[in-house]
Amino acid sequence: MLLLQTILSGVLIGLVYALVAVGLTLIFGVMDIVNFAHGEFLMLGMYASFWGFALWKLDPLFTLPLTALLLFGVGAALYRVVIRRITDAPMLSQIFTTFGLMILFRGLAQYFWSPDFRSVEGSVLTGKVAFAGLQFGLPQVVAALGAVATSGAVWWFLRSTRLGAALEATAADKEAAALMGIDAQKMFALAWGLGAACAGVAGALLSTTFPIFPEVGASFILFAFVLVALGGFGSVAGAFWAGILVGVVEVVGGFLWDPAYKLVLVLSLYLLVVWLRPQGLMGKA
Amino acid sequence: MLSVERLTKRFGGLAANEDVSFEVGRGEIIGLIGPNGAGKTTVFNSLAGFFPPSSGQIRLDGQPVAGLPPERMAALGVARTFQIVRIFKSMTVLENVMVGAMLHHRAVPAAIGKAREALRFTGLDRRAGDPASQLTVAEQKRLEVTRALACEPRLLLLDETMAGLTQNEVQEAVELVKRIQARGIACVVVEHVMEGIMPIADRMVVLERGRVIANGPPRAIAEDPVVVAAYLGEEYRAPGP
Amino acid sequence: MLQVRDLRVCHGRVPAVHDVSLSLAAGEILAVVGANGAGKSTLLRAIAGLMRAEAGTIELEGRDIGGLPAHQRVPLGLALVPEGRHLFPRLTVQRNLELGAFTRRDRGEVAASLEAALETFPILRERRAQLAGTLSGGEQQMLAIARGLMSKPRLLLLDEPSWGVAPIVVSRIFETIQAVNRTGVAILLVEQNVKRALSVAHRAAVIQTGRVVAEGTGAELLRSDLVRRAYLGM
Amino acid sequence: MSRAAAGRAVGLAALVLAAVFPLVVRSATWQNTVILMLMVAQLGVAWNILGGYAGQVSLGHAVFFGTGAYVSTLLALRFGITPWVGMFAGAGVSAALAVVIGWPCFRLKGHYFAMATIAVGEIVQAVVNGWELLGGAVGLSLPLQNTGFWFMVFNRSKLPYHYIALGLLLFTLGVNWLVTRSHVGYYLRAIKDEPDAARSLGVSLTRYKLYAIALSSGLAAMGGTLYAQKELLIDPGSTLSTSLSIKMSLVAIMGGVGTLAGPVIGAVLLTTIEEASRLGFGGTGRGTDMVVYGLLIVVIAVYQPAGVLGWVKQRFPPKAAPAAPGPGGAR
Amino acid sequence: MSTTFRASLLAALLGAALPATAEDVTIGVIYPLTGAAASTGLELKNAAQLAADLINGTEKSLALPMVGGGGLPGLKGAKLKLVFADHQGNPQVGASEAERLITQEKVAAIQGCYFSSVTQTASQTAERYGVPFLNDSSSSVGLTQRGFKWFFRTTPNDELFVQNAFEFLKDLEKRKGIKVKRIAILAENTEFGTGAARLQEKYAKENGYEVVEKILYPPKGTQLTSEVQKLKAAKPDVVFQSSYLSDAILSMRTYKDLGFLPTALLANDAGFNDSEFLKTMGKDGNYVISREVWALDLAALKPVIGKANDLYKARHGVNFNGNSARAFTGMIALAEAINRAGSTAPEAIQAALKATNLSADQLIMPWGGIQYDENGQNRKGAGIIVQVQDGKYVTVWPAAAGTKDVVWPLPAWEGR
Repeated sequence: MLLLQTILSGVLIGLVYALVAVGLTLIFGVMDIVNFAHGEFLMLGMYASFWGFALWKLDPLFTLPLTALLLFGVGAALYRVVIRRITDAPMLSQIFTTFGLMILFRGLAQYFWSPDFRSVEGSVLTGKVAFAGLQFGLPQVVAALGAVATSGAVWWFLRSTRLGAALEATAADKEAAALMGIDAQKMFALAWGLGAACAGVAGALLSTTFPIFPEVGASFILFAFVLVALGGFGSVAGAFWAGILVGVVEVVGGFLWDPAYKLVLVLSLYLLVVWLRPQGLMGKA
Repeated sequence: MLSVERLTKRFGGLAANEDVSFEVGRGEIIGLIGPNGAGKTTVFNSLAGFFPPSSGQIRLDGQPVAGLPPERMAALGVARTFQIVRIFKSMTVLENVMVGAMLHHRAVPAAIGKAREALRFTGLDRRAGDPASQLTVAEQKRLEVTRALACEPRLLLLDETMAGLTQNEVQEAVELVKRIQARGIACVVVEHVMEGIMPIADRMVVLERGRVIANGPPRAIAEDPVVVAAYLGEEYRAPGP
Repeated sequence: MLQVRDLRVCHGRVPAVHDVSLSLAAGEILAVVGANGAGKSTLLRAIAGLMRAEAGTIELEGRDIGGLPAHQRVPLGLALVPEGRHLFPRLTVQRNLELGAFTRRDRGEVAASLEAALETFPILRERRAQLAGTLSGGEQQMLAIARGLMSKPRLLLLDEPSWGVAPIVVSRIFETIQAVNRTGVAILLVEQNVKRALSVAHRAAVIQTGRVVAEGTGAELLRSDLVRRAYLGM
Repeated sequence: MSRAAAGRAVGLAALVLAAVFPLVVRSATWQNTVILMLMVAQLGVAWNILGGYAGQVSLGHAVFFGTGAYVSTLLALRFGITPWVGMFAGAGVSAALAVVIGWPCFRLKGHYFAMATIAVGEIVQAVVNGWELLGGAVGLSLPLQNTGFWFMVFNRSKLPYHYIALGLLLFTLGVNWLVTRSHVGYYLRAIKDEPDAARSLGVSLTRYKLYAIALSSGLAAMGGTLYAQKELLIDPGSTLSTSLSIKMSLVAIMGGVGTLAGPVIGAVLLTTIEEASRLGFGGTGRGTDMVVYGLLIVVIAVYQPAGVLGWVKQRFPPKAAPAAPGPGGAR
Repeated sequence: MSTTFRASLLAALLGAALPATAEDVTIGVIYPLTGAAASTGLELKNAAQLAADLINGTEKSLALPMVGGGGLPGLKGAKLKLVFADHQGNPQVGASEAERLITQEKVAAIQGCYFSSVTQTASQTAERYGVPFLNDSSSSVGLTQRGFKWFFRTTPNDELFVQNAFEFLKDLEKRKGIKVKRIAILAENTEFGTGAARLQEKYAKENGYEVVEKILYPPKGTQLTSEVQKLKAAKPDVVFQSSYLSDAILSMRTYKDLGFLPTALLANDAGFNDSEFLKTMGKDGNYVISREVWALDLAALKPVIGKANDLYKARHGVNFNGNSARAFTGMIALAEAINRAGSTAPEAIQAALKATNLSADQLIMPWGGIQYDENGQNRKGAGIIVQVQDGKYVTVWPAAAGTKDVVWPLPAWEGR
């Protein structure tokens, strides 16, 4: 029973990882850029939820669409202002641009909102879900469901809409997409917007359970990197399933073995997988 | 010197080469021709060690070499050029050639000497100090040949070295290949430019859809109805495989 | 229809197309032939907007399109079917076709165009749910042409449509090209299969090292020794 | 004056400046800042052999730095072995470790390789954190009382540290220079530019990448020993962190990857930015220093992706060079 | 080494040693002002600054040494000037900053650094330069075992805190017959947590308790589910926990969500006593027991505590906590010594620090006073144990200081 409870807890947190990674892999898939500042989108999503709650008593769950929209804007604007200029730069400069953005965002958050830990207290999302002898925090369950819904929506968007197809087309072949009349610049901005929105939604969903502070993104970004590579760079479905896998391995591994080494376990699993399958679980060969 | 025996290469289920067999004698020039997608480059990559064949054998002076990595093939005396040029863009022309020369001359001064010699041989010496990225396409192709020659190969694999060259440049390339041959180096040449390959090839191997459809001296090949069909299109087509 | 004047295009610093001028009337097929790397593809890519012209003008139906990016030229009635086809291999045949109509506003009629395309290329109807990457070479070329037509172009640029296609399918492709042309679409055709290209073209231009070296009707050029020597090697 | 000659002149001037600096400038703060620059520069140069010349972007180099620090410190604490010996022992252990890590990781390319090195770095940090023999999370400290040349611990005077750091930097640059002047250097650049072409010319990718990582990690380990001797405290958080790994590559990128002088220039630049932003704004506790620091990194990465030397190259293009091998120094 | 260099160094030191009349006395203060601990660093900074301002001011209502003297009377009314530096949680930066403060800012003494690792390197620098270093808030035992001559620590160290916890348990048994057998240890696995966990394990065994589980976890994690499940499976009576703020919050939430309820939770200060902790946890934070060095309810016994707190609250909107109260006290103790030294010469300050003998009523801490032993450790330091009751920290041990009775065992999560 305890083990089942543990596995399901792993799935719940894994789904949130997955959502963060879906956004990251989306950006990578379209642009071949690993966004080191992705955790900061999550942080911004958390602060957006926090301020909505603190200033207007709006529950993070209700402001979630607004948070998504806001972060979409942040992502798209970031593309327009900064990323656009490094599209064709060497991988190293891309890494360092986004690394610099990471520091910048953290600094800005501290500047404007102080380094204090914040939290949303008294959201509608408080309480527990218990069934069949298992119990989970309601916020975790809602966060996991929200993560599934958002990841699903992204997947549906990519698979079934005209714009989604255009995005995939741009990712696959920028020139061929241009020959279809698709504006690659718009698609790139769209990818950054969506990627940021995913992380922002994840932040909003976490805001009722996780402390909010300028460096909060650091906790999630390493997992997001692992998931993106584990699932296969650019594969949304891969990142999603890898998220669940990693969540379960982390929680169950920590339970059965030593929690001090749960990260080691996850990272070793990742190294093993990419060593055997360099393209990741669901990546293009 | 080199014999290719029933070489087969599959990618997934797709056979890019099937039962390809031919021989290259010492100092011979073999033309490898066929339509796009016929599997010429795959043969090439197998010979150079880039793809381990799915089945079949490659022998160099009787020794089985199929499956050896490219660096081993190079050490055994097989050098190649690339269809899409792959020069070292951050280096000068001389440095590019030095990398080749270092296969047998590790010390920098010796490599410089060897590289200069190779550059003189191919007529690129006056551009030795220029960044390789500033060469014209024709010069870049020539640089690749020079670089391969600096490895002191016994067998040189030339992949569309004449594509996109002007008449004059093609003539120069033809001359170069002849002079390479005169040094006793065998060449396998993948080429579309018939006027470039026909006059110099000792034999031609024609590939189509992964198989050898003809193998013989250029004159005979030019008149072979099967080849004409594969090259010139439908109405010349004879009943094929 | 199309007027190209003194076009110059460079790869880095190296000019690949030198001062080429061409014109194409509505409903015409113009073949551009020449050796590999002679600059034919570069020419098409410049007309489609994938490469920037260093000098010269490109006019489509009297409008200067030289400054527009590629994606803005599509809605003006120009489509390029690129060399190597450049399909979206991980999308289905149907999605590929739908993407071809990305710029069209007449949503209702797109369905009709799709139906028409599947009519013209029956093999694609069978394969419409399959991923484009799994099609054979000939099928892929059919799909590429059909996708190009989905934007309802008045000018279709075809780059090496017989590339990597089994000989038995080549005739079908050229028949299709002629059929498309009969519906009133002008075609600028770049092709290595010179004989084939010249036999379907109304007019042809021979290009070598980035320059037009000969022009005439297909039949004239086919009889020309120069063309035979340079491209058939015999 | 040709650019190469100008480069040599600037290099020589920089060397003289570095040599006399602590004799002229007596402020310990400034001396300390310059020592930090020299140390960071040394790490950047070491990183550059793998990341810049061979093009294998490692974001886990702190592992090697930490290995050097831990090996020499353990030898000193347990067996009383002088760090002068420990430094080389650390380099050896680190190089061996690098080969063990590099062997599987070199199967991976581009982003996959970079991510894998981050993972390795995090794993090593977590393992050392729980390793009692290595002091666990508390780390190891060297006694302040054993001072002098033999112990490589010096009290108030900054001069010994300065000249050790400078010497180590020159040694590292020297190794780097020798590499660029040998076939290994040519091969590494070839591997970075066109791996397939390099293979076709007889270059074994694995072997030369392993050479590169062994050298690079060994030199980084020597920097680790110096760090341990200077700070006298090593713990996983400060000697094995990913942010340290990133910093090592950052200096190379700022100055110009794959160049001899690039990481040195980058180190001067980065340390200046870091110190200036912290001194200027750090005391406020409002994160202003991070804003400034982050913004500058972004601006440099966006507007000068080839680093300072890339800018120099653009600004002063080489004259049609004589047909001689390019000097490693200024290019 | 060149003689000119030595001469110049000497000159620099002498320069610092001979202040002109009533010139400012500069004190360097190093805390983490950016990074994960920045919020704590800011509190520390604010408290130190408040102490300095009170000393420089003339408001005498607060009956604490030096306060209201309009500066340091022993130095002709020289004002205290604090120069703050940010160590970012990085030991190397801490050492560099200490050096800068000493050589550039010519500080008479340094106070800091909260993180034990940074305190270690920064105090090394001070030791090298022979500048007094007052450590107000780092509790790692090893810091005062290095044989340093310039290092003084006002706060008690971890060993004392852990001893306190077990004395508290024994007290409970004696007074109330509460028998604790099974102890679980949960600690974050950096230097702070592992050090505390090691001591807790040692003392638990010495005192005859059974350690049923010892869990170290990485503090930057995203979840603590596996840790809590392990705890649940171990069924401990008491959990000893050492956590920073974000993991303290996360662990409490996970306890509640997974329905884990030990008899008592004995926290090791840090995150559990951060000002943000109760703000965030609300009612769920009630009944946590923690070791402390300060509590507001001590004001009932010692009114000066309340008055000092009022001043701090008026300025910064929050109450003192253990960290800020220690930073405040550290500054008072340092200033008192400098004043007695009558000079900013390092040796004089060092001698004055060694001779420090502050009594209990001269402090806002529940300590017996401040008097350093030969290692620089304040031998009169003491810890207290507080429990959160009705959203406030109340002192429950020692009985002499205890203002309220301890609530034991933990009431169920629901219905609080």
